[in-house]
Amino acid sequence: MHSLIQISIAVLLLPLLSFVILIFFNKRLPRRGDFVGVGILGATFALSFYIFWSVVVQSYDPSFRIAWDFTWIDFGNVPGVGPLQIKMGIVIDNLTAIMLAMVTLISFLVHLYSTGYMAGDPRYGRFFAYLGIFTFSMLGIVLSDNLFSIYIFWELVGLSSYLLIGFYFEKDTAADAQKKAFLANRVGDIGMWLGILILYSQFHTFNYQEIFQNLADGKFDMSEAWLTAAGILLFMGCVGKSAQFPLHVWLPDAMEGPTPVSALIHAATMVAAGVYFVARIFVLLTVDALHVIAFIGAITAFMAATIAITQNDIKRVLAYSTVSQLGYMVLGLGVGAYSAALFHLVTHAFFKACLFLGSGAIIHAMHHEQDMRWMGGLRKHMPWTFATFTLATLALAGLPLTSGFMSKDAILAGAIGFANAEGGGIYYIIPFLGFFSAMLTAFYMGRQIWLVFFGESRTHLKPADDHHHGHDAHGSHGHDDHHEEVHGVHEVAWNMRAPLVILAALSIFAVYSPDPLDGAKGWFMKMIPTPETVVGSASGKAEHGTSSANHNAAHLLAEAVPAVGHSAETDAHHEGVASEVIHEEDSHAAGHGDGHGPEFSDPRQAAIAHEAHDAHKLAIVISSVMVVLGISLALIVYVFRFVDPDRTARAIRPLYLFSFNKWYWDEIYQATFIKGSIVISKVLSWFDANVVDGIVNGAGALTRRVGFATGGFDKYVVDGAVNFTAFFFNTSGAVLKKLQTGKVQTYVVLLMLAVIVYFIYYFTQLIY
Amino acid sequence: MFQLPSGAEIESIIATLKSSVGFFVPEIWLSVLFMLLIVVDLAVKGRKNNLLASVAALGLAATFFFIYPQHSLATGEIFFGMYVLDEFALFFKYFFVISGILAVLVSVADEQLNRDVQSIGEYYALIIAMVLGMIMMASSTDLLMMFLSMELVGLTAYVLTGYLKKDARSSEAALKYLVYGSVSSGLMLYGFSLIYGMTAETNIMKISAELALHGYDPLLMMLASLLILAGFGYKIGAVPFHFWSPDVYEGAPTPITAYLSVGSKAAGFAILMRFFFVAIPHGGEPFQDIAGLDWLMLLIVIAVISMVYGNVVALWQKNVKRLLAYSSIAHAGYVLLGIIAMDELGTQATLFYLLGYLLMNIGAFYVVILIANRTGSENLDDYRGLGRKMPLAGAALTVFLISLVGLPPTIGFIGKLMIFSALLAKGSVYIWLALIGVLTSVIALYYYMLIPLNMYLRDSKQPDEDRDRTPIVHQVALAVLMILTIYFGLFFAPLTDFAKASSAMFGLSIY
Amino acid sequence: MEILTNIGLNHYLTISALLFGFGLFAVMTRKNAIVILMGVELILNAANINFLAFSKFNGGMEGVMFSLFIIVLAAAEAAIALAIVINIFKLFKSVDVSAIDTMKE
Amino acid sequence: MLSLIVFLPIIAGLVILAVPSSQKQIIRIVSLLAALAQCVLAVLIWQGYDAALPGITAAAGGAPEGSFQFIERLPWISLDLGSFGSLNIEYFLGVDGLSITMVILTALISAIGILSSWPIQKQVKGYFILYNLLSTAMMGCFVALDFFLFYVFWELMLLPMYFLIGIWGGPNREYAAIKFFLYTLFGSVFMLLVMIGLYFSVIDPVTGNHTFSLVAMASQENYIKDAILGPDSVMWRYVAFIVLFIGFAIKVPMFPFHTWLPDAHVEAPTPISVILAGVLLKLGTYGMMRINFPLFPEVFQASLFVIGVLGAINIIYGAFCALAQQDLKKMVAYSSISHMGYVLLGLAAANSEGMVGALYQMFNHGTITAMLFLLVGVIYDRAHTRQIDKFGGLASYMPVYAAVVTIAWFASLGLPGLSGFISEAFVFVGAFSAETTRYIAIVSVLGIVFGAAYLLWSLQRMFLGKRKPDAAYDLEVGPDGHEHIHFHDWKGKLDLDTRELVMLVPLAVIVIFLGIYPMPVMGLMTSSINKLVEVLSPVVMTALN
Repeated sequence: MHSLIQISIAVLLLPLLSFVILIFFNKRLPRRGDFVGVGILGATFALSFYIFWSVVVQSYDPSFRIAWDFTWIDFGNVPGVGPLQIKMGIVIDNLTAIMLAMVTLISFLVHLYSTGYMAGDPRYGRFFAYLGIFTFSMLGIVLSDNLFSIYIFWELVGLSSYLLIGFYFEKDTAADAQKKAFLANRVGDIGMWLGILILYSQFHTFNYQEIFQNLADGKFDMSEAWLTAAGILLFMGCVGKSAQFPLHVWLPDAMEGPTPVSALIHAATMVAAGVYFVARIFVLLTVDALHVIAFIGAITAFMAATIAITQNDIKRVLAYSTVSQLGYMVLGLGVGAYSAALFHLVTHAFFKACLFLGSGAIIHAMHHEQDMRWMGGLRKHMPWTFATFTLATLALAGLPLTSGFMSKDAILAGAIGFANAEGGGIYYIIPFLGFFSAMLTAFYMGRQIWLVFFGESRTHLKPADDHHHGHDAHGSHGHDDHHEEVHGVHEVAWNMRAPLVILAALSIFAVYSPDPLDGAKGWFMKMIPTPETVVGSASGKAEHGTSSANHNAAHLLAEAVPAVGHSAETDAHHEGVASEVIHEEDSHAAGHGDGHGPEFSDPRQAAIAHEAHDAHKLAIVISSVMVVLGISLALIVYVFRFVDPDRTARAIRPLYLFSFNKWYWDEIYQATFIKGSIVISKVLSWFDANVVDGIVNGAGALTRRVGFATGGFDKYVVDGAVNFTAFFFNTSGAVLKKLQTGKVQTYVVLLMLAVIVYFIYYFTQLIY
Repeated sequence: MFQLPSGAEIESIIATLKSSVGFFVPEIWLSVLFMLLIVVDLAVKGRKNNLLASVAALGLAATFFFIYPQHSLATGEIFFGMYVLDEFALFFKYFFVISGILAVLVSVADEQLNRDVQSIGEYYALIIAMVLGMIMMASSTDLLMMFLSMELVGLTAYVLTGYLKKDARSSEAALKYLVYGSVSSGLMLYGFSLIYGMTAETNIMKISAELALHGYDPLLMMLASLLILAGFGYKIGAVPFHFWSPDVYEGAPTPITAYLSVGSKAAGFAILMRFFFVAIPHGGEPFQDIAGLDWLMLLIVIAVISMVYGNVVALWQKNVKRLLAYSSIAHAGYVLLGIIAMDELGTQATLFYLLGYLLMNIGAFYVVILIANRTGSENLDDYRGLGRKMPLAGAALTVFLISLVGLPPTIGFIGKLMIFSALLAKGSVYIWLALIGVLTSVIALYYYMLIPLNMYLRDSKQPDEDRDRTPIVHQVALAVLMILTIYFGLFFAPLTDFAKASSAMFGLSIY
Repeated sequence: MEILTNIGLNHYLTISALLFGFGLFAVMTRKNAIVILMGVELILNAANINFLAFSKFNGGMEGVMFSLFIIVLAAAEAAIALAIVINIFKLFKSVDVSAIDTMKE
Repeated sequence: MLSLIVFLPIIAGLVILAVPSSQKQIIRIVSLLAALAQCVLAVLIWQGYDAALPGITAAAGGAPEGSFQFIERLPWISLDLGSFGSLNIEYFLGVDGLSITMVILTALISAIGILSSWPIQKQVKGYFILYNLLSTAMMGCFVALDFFLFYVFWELMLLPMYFLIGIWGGPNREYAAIKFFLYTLFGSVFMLLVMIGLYFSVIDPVTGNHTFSLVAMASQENYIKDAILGPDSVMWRYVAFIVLFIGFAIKVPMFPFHTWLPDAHVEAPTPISVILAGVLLKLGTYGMMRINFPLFPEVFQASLFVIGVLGAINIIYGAFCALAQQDLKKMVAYSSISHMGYVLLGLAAANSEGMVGALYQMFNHGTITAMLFLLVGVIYDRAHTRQIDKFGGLASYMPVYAAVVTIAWFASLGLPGLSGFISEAFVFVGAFSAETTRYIAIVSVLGIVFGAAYLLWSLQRMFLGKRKPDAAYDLEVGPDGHEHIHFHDWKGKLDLDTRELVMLVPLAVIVIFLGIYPMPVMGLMTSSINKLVEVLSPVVMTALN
């Protein structure tokens, strides 16, 4: 087994260990065992940084890949299939390494931060346990080499998110939110599951590489539509997890959880898992599927941005901005800007985590006041928070010299390129929405910064009842001190400050690329090249069908070789093959020096890549303009007050309400799906109690009435005969027993009657 | 016109009689026992019930010693074809003697009987007489003998039914039984006379030979068969000849009810099988040259009606004796299924079923008697909560009822299994009969379970002392019956083999 | 005329059939238990006539014997019946069978 | 070995019979010991079991040896039926991949059931005698390889169940008991006829006699061509299949024959609900896999779609009904219906993934539902009500209980990492891989969401949030400022006490372990399932006539 594999297994299991220790023993440990969590996570981060270092930095190889797996379930020799085993395994490539480092780092920082933020909570120890199991599941998603295990961990992060959102389960809002989150994710998951089923039913394997291999070899013998469906269905998992339209509704409510959780799960890592997953399966997405993904992403980005501009809760603004940014990433994948999307995933993870932790610091300092309308002027009190928060904001808004600028710009460039390559028309909606959302982003972040940090403190403006409500909501949190005036708003302690600083530092361009204007020159996008599709594209099939397919196969084979024969013994020759692959890739890179993306055999991908490269400059310009526009708009409204926001709001009240009420999605779902299923269930259970039972028991009610009429009817008789003739039997019984009159002469008469009747019957039989 | 027989003929007649007597020992012994009991009764002059009972029981038990050697005797006709000795007859000899013993046993258990009856000696004597009559029913091969034996059974039954003179229900039952019974036997006689007219023979073997030889008018034959069936049918208590049974079963002393429900029913089946299998043409050997009389259809109709009617009407009964009466109508239907199969397997199944029915039905009535001793009532509602107060009786009754439903592991289940096997062995022709059989047994489950339902699931209305006053002897006897019911449900090979061995009927040509 | 002068089997059979019918009629319709028993006797005697007639016209003594036994048994049956009816009268103060229906259904 | 594991409870029952009914503790302990011995035996059998042997049909040469294991075969009854040869009924026990998992499950569940019967005070003696009778019958059903023997055990279950529900049940117990009894008997009487019909149609290749041996019946070449259920009489084979299927479906229970289940569960005492849901329901599907399908493979192949649809109906319909329930136990009962639907769906897939999923689902449903009912019993003992709305906020006051409930609930909604997920997953994998049931699988996947819906909703209403105003317990603030609750007239420990933990923790451990590493149980069944699929595959049928 490769040493990195061993390390990665340790990385995977350590957080689980933390969970086990803390869930059982937190009460017995000093400080509720928070140091266990923090320490273990520190170690985990160290290990995964080692992996990152040796994979990404040392062997500087875009196609680096090592895999290992073991037989999890052995079906034996299955008729019609042959020997069938379900394998579980680990794959490490650049993407994995980067994700590992990012997840563990943020998780570690959040653990550290929580020691301050959650101090004094009655379930303090359990909180760290939950963080532990979350980290475990998240790392599982990152490391999995097959769809089945990714689905398992997918649901497990759902569980930990459920537990953490409902951490204050005494609050009904929290309880609702956690249920909502889990169900919304389930809806996405069944789509994902069906997608997995489609692929499995074809290839009897869950392993990515084997699936891709089979696809490339054209072994998929269902119709093209099924493949597209598979892509879209798998993407549904991402829709749920990454809160894409139309399943985005759960994420803002998820802010009911403690703020560190929001930072870790609902901003940086778990919600990004959806994007990560789509990236994993990127190569099997057909063109149609990609179009769907692109549009969904664009819509999400735009919608969330429009909602964010009117929210007052500091965390909700960030939540919607998260949704919007995730929309960007999905958009990026949809338009084929694979590297850019993942780049944005990582950069966004850092600065958004920073923002959430910052907001957490603010909320902490404000004694759990979350409404921005009652904040203001905090920059004097909390300089560190102010600085880091602002830096992260700039990154989010996408100003140059920040990481966010490079990644977002790369995505938008890809979008333009895509639109050009697809031949314009409707496809220009995507880049348009992208740029417009960029402006909105700049606007609402500017608004937030101003409301929170500048101006004067507005705490005293808060209505009492609202104020009280604010406290009541967090009553269970152990802070029962009522403040009419915010006294002693002060900077947070080091253990909450350090994470902010680190994360802010990671939002600077230099970390990723020497050229502040072009991420493509950076190590990241070099290490995460856009892979070659294995399903080809419409045009590709049209022009040179079989030849391209073969070429695909060959090319992918080159990629996939290291994945073949995942066993410990053959690791040595893994490196061998890998090195050959490196040479091939280098020759590609040499092919065009400025090294944007590898050469694509698939014409569509090639075209998009080319167009995107050309659109790069244009994108920079437009986006910068948009950002400046947005920020200046924010300044105009909130700083120089040329326009009174309230009056504007009143002026465009419908629009304002539309945005303020989040496009009424919750109400719509409430009215349709939720109410719907409740009603159906009521109807069905009535049906069950009355109709089914009734029929099976032989029209229970009716029989009972008849029986009552005939006197002393026994209700069991209804169910007694347990078949459709129960009714008949009992009434007939009631009738027949009347024959027994008790008069012996009647008996004789009946006897003779019977004899005669049968005789006549026989007689007629005889003569006819 | 008839000249008297010559001396030589008389010699031969006497010789035949002498030889025949050797084959007639058990019947003779029973007759002796009958008189012995009367004598003893006169001797003890009073109420030594247990003595009389034990005399009767032991005497009956002694009969085995006379029956058993008969296996070694050659099967064949005796008394000029009046009477026959074959395995079939022997089976029923055992059967009726056992049932007689059980009848005596349950009679001893019945407190009401021993309280209200002065001359209990005659009671037991009559039971013996009934045993004798039933044995002769099973063995007689001549119309005259059949008539005489059936009358013997009938008359004793009338008397026993009305034995509780102070009890209006008992006398009413007796009257109804008598009227209905004598009318039926009148019909039967008329049928006999018609057959005699057609064949000038009264021996059933000769009759069948005669019919095979000269053929017959099917219409007249059917009329005769119908009338005769009326006579047999009222003994087996199958619809539509059953009307007497519910009233009689309810009114008669419970031991007699038990005895009638098993004994005279079985005797009816015995005579019915012998008569119809042997005497009436049915299209098979040796009647292939003439059209068989379609009396199977007749039996099928009767069987189906009996199963459905008996079970459906039983759903409504509140009196346990009456409920069991209706259930016995249904069981007559099940037994008829075995006869309808009309082959060796069918006969075997029928005989086995009768054996099982003997065990479980007498057992059930046994418990009914014990409970009546305690509560003085046979109403379903008075059974509430008895399961706890009389644990053994409750358990036993449950077992017997389960067996009557036909659930494993009881003898009743094996009986049903054999019956349905016999039907399905004929291929798919009788599947629908089997279906009706199983479905009606589901209905049966409901009303049978009403009794345990009351005994266990409901609490008695008036709480009385929980002590079970049942004498130990009855406890033991009951336990034995219960255990046998289960034992033969699990290891039934001896009984089934016995039944198979006994399915051989003299002069039978259908299998 | 011929049919009146020399009597054949059918005459006997017709008579017995009529007797049979009368007997049944009596059993079914009369209320008095005693009369019903008479009806039963009629039925038995119908059978008797059959037996005797057949035995006369077919030859053989079985019919005669049969009828003898029937007569004997009829007497025995009548004895028992009367005993029961008397008991009934004691208990019900009536021999009207239609009134004796305490047990039914 | 198998005889021992089957008849141990009966022996215990006889011992109890001798114990005076006042000695309640002794009676309990005797039963418990018997059940534990059963568990030990089950483990021994499990250890001695060779997962490589296929089972289902006889090995080459028609002998069960080499295919089944732990075989015990004695001639029981041998009758001469004259022209129909001799009726051979055998005492024929044995296990293969189908039964061994069920044997383990039965032993486990009966032991836990006895533990949960501890508090029962009413007629303890009678209760435990009946209980032991029941557990013998269940165990016997799973190991019997002779149809006659199977039928005997099958019917033997009814009476004890009737009394256990009827005497120790809730207010409406008579109704529930008789309903259960009649339903199941109605199902099984047809089985009797089919059994006889099969008897006349099958020849034991070894002895050449007619036989009741399920092993001989399972291979089509043993059928007499023109017999009543022989390959030629197509119509009767269909009829037989259908009536058998109905018979087993009633036990499952399958829509629309399921209505006895909610009543029975609601009325039955907790341990009986546990047995009922944990083991009895499995007998239905086990019967299908052991008898119904392999004996009539061509009919099975013809009716895949119908079975699949019925399974889907069970899944969705059960979930919806559960969603509407106010009574917690009734909700769990409907959830059982829904989960047994997965089993039906997996069987309809007729491929190894699906059938393994189905069998594994049977095992998991056994453990998980046992947990659910035990947990319902826990709260019912305390509050004397099961109305979901009568609680709220319990998680704050009964943390351990809440934790176990969370595990059980999430296991029931098929959370990965818990055993329920794997079985459901493979049911879907199989159902989707099979052309016939593909679209059915697509529809049934909705069941996952609704399952989550009703479980999470009930979880929220009972455990999260705060105490409801009309809750079944009182809230009081202790001297230490912490809130406590107490139930009216409940003297025991508020949170789970030791006995309850002893019942629940092993189940929880099993659920979690088998969710992470299923092979210990799945490995037992794969080879048998593969064999079963082979037997059921249409190819074999074409070879038949």
